[in-house]
Amino acid sequence: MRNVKSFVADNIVTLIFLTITIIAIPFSGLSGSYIISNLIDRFARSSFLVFALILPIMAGMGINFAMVLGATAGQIGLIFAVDHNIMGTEGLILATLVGIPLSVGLGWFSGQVLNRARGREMVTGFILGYFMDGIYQFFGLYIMGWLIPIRTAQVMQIDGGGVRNTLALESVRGGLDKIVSLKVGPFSIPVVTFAVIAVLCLFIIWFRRTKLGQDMRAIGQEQGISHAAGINVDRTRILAIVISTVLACIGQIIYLQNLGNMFTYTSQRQAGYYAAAAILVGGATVSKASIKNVFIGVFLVHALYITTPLAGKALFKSAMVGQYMSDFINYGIIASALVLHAWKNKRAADLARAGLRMSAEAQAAAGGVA
Amino acid sequence: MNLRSLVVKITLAVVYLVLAVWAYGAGKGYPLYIDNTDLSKPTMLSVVIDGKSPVRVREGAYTEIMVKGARKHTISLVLPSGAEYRETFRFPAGAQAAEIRVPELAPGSDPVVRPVLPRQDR
Amino acid sequence: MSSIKTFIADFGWPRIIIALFLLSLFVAAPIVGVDLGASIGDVLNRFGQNAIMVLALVPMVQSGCGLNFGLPIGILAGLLGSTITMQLGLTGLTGLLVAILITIVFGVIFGYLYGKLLNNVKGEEMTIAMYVGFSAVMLFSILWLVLPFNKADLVMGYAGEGLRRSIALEDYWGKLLNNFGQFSIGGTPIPTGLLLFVGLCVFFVYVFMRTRTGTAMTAVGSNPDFARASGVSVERMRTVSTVVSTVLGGIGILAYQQSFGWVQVYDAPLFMAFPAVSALLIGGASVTKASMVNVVLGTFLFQGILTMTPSVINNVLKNELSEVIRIIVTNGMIIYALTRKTKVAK
Amino acid sequence: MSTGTRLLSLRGISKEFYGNVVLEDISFDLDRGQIIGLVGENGAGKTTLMRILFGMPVIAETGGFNGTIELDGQPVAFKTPFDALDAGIGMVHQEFSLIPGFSTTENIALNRESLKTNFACDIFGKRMSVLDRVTMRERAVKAIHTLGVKLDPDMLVSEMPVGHKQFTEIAREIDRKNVKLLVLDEPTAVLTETEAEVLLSSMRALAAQGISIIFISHRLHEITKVADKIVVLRDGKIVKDVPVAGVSVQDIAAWMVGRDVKTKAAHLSVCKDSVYLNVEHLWVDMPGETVRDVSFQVMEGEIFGIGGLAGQGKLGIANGVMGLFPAGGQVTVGGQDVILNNPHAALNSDIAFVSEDRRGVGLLLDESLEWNIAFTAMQAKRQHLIPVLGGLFSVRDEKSMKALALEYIESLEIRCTGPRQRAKELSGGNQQKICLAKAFALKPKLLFVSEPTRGIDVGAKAIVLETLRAYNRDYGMTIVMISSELEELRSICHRVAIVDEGKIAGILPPTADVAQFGLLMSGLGAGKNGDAA
Repeated sequence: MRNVKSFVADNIVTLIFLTITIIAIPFSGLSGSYIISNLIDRFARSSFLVFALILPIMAGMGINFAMVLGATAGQIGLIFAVDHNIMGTEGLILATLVGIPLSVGLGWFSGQVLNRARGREMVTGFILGYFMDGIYQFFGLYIMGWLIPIRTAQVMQIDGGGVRNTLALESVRGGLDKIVSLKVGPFSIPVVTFAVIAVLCLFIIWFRRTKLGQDMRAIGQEQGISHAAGINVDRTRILAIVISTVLACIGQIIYLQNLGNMFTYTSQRQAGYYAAAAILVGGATVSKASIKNVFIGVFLVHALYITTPLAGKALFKSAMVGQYMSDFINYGIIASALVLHAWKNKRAADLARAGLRMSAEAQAAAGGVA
Repeated sequence: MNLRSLVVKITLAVVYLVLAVWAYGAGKGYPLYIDNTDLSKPTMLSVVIDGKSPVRVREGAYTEIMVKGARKHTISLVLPSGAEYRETFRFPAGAQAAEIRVPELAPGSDPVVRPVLPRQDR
Repeated sequence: MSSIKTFIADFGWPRIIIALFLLSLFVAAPIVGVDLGASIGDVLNRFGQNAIMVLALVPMVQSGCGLNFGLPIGILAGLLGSTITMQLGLTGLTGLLVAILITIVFGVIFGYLYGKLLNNVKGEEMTIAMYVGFSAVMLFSILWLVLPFNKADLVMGYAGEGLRRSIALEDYWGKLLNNFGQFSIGGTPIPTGLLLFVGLCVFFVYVFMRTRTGTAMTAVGSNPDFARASGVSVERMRTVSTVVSTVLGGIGILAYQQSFGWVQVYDAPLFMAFPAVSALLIGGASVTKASMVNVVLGTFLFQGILTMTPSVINNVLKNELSEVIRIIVTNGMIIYALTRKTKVAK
Repeated sequence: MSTGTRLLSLRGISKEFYGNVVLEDISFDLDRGQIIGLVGENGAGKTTLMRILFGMPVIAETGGFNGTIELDGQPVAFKTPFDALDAGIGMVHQEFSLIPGFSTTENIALNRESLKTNFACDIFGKRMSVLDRVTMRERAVKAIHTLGVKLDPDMLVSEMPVGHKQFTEIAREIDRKNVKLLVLDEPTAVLTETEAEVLLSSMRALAAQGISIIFISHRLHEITKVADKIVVLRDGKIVKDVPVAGVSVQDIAAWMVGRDVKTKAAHLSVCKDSVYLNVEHLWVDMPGETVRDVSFQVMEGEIFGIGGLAGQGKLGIANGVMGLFPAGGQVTVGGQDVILNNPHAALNSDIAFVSEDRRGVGLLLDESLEWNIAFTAMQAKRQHLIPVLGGLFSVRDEKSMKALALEYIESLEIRCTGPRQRAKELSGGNQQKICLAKAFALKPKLLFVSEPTRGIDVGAKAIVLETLRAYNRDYGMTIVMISSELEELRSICHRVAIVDEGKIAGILPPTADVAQFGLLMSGLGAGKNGDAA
């Protein structure tokens, strides 16, 4: 009984959203195979992005909302590849090669900023993402086409000012998914994409066992003690953010090659919202995250995305309700997960205190008798 | 930094650059114009390049299809009758684009690929 | 000399640059052929539109809850106030007053719940406030569709239900405050009523911060342990500040709507907290301290740049660089404030 | 087990902080395998001495020190603690510095992990090496074995009992290569009797292997049991440096507390017979200062002193009565029950409190002096307010706040530019006076003052004490003064209680023999909870 209780308490966020999904499935009127094939597709598309959040959480920096900087770098890489007419898998490789140095630079920058905002990394990272939007728009709309010539008409805005708002990625679409595509019954499985995700998992597992990984775990728990033990806390935190940013860059490229088109100035922001929601729903907290959390989270969050808008639409008999429902779910997941987590922390602290108090009281009582 | 790590780092940098150059070269897309304007033998047809999804070319029209890399490609024409011709051709190195005329794609002969040169007035 | 240095250190370079930038815009305006009088009128109007929402942030900053990124919750109270009043068919001054009354009622309820929530998440208030604000806006987007509004000019024409995206206020109390006692000085229209209303609200908060409660609130923000040792309930003060902030946010959006002429529902309030936060910070506030001067100065500078940049820059460059400048200034300012080392006491 | 070869010599170490001499001409030697017991009251200079030995940056920042340190016959000057660690000096602090989510092994090897290099190291540097957990575990087992204790190398620190944490800390220091000297700062403070016994025997075992130990403890019987020689510090000077053989606990206690002071009974007011404050079975959950079971009575008009060593719970008493930390028990003031866990109620029972945590609790550092002095009176007593609209609400009366501030600035001789100055700009002594003014402004009948002279200069100290005495004499204010400085308590109080391990160890008149105080502090007092006075 106690075990059940503590299991529920530990996984409250996941359980709540699992319940919502289970309730929403019949209302959505979707078939099981439709949901599953959609889930496979979306899992391949977006789990890489979510992995980007693990390391900063491990290093005690909370959810790295500044990962949109990495996503931006990936998009710049894709713009470059598309503009230079590099097609297929090679186009994706080139986009990645262009994106990585950019994301290292941006990650280093955001690491610096977050180090100066200790204790409020999450909100600062969030705003940093918006700040970057401004820089990115300046780059995309004014630098591109002026200092950096745009070569391809499909990339340019109709009026000639910079990169257009919606970019067709037809030439690189499926550049990863379609290398080897396995048909299993009604489902098609992008083998190479899954292989890449598997390699990433292995990387994370390996990384946790390295010295740097160990240092990140240490500073994630106790910055002061780690510093006293001689670990360079600031640098380790920056490295966590840099790796996170690079992973976000690659993740965004994988995500967009699957979608096949890109909203040049807003797609990166979606990446941040979505990844945070996924990892939180998967049971991660702002101080603890594992690969398991990512997998559960990605499945659950997409199940929510697929079913709840339709369920909302069916329940309220309005298409617009469904539309707003998905946005509400997205923000609501993050808000409620953060609240539940903070509340749980507070309760744990209160309980610890109460324990101490009870023992003190018992002693006092004993002392009183003696 | 010891010598070994220096060598590894330089190798890595070289691999990075080589990979970039290779991806750029091998992945570069070129427009290939399918010229179906010869009205002596007007047919609508489907063109399949490198096994990709077929593109329709109307009679008397030019169609642009992107091909990846200046290398060997296969092209096959599918006529409405269901007849299919399959040929290989080499994209001319150094050209910005190329043109293939449908009538010259007769069975049994190498397709004639004409490089399209940049216009002079540019 | 040293006093200038400390002034600059206190005020911060970004603010000085922004002030100088605005000044140069005013100087450049006539040169590039922008009507200065109309521009100043525009700046004054937008100042009045936005000042109360900026003002709404002050109580929570002072009580140590940080920047209220959850301002949309107050705005939703204001939206309920105006839409319900319009549904009741009340117009003119009566309408506005009833709207304010309803806003206050909902503001108190929302603010109380929101404040209770924030008390349970100390340390992460800002991130959570932001997301709670976002989700509240989306929840209300569903409610706007579902709630039984049925007045013809409120609901969508084809379906007969669900609020319109933008509802005209013209027949209700649009421009009511703006037009009250409006006059012109050399081609510059002065929205007297609006400015008076803003002044009234600023005065209210000024007085409120000087009451026993307001004083306690400031002390809670300055040093919660000190306040507690003086017999002040920290949690209660934080809740009160959140309620006041939420109510003011609602009244702020009412002022905004009447001047703008439209009530915008659905996702319109989503990002309204950011410009307000940025304006307050530009005015010289920090994450832990804010004053009436910060509100007035900040709103003026921020709205000044927003108004003047497009008219001046676009006259020169012919494109929409101003939007990019707005994003960079707004968020850059917030980051500057968040990363600024709070001066460690000696 | 001294082997007779010299390991460490301190020669003429002196240190002053801003003209305040804290160490004067400290010299002593330490042989290999020798255990020195270093004792002294709080503030005697033990901590500063260890900081100097360890090269803590704070020493260099405050002007360095005089004298020389020789290790193995070579003069050394460590710039950072890491230099000291490299030279083979290990230190275990009072507070644990362990990562809670790490296992014993991981903590022992923290930032000194055994590594296996791999290909990634060539690209990204050494931190990409994978941890060699097998070797790490072996190292941990070896260190634990050397220590001679039972520790599970795979247990998480967060799940350990306190004693094991302490052993883990020591094992971490032993695991260092070439460790020659260990500094143990109050290692037994958090341990149970049996755990402490184990620790003492492992110290002997380490000494037998040639590791020297500087052992700082207030449990004097432990010192006599384990040390080879004893060094007693008092007021920054060495008062005794003798072999431990034949020295009794009583001797050490007397040396520690020091000279007999002339009691200043002449200054004291006459207190009434009636009990004003009655505390029964009070417990307070204040982190680091837990009060377990405290009962005492204070007469009306009395100045009652509470002393004892840091961490024993003396600070918890005042904080608990004032409702700042969770507390229970029975407290009555002037016959009225005080509601616990409610600061507002405590203030309304005519009690005021001057906190030991001046910056954290005592002051609004960023606000003006007016605010600091008048705020509590405004909130608790509704003073300094002007009713508006017939009392519908009230706004603060800046004029009366200013007048109040000026009154105290004058009467307490607070040095400032005016009542509008910010509290953080004042010196420590003047800040303390502001705290007193804040308390006096409440016109309390009972005043708790906690560590009123900590960290302020001599002149300010005298004024603060004189002010307390004057308020007691002139207004009959009952005062409970809590201080780490016994001298101070004895010079001003009618009676002095000593707190040990969360309980009152005994209550003595200020004229009692210093050795008696020393014994109470060392947990060896005769009558526990007894009213010796």
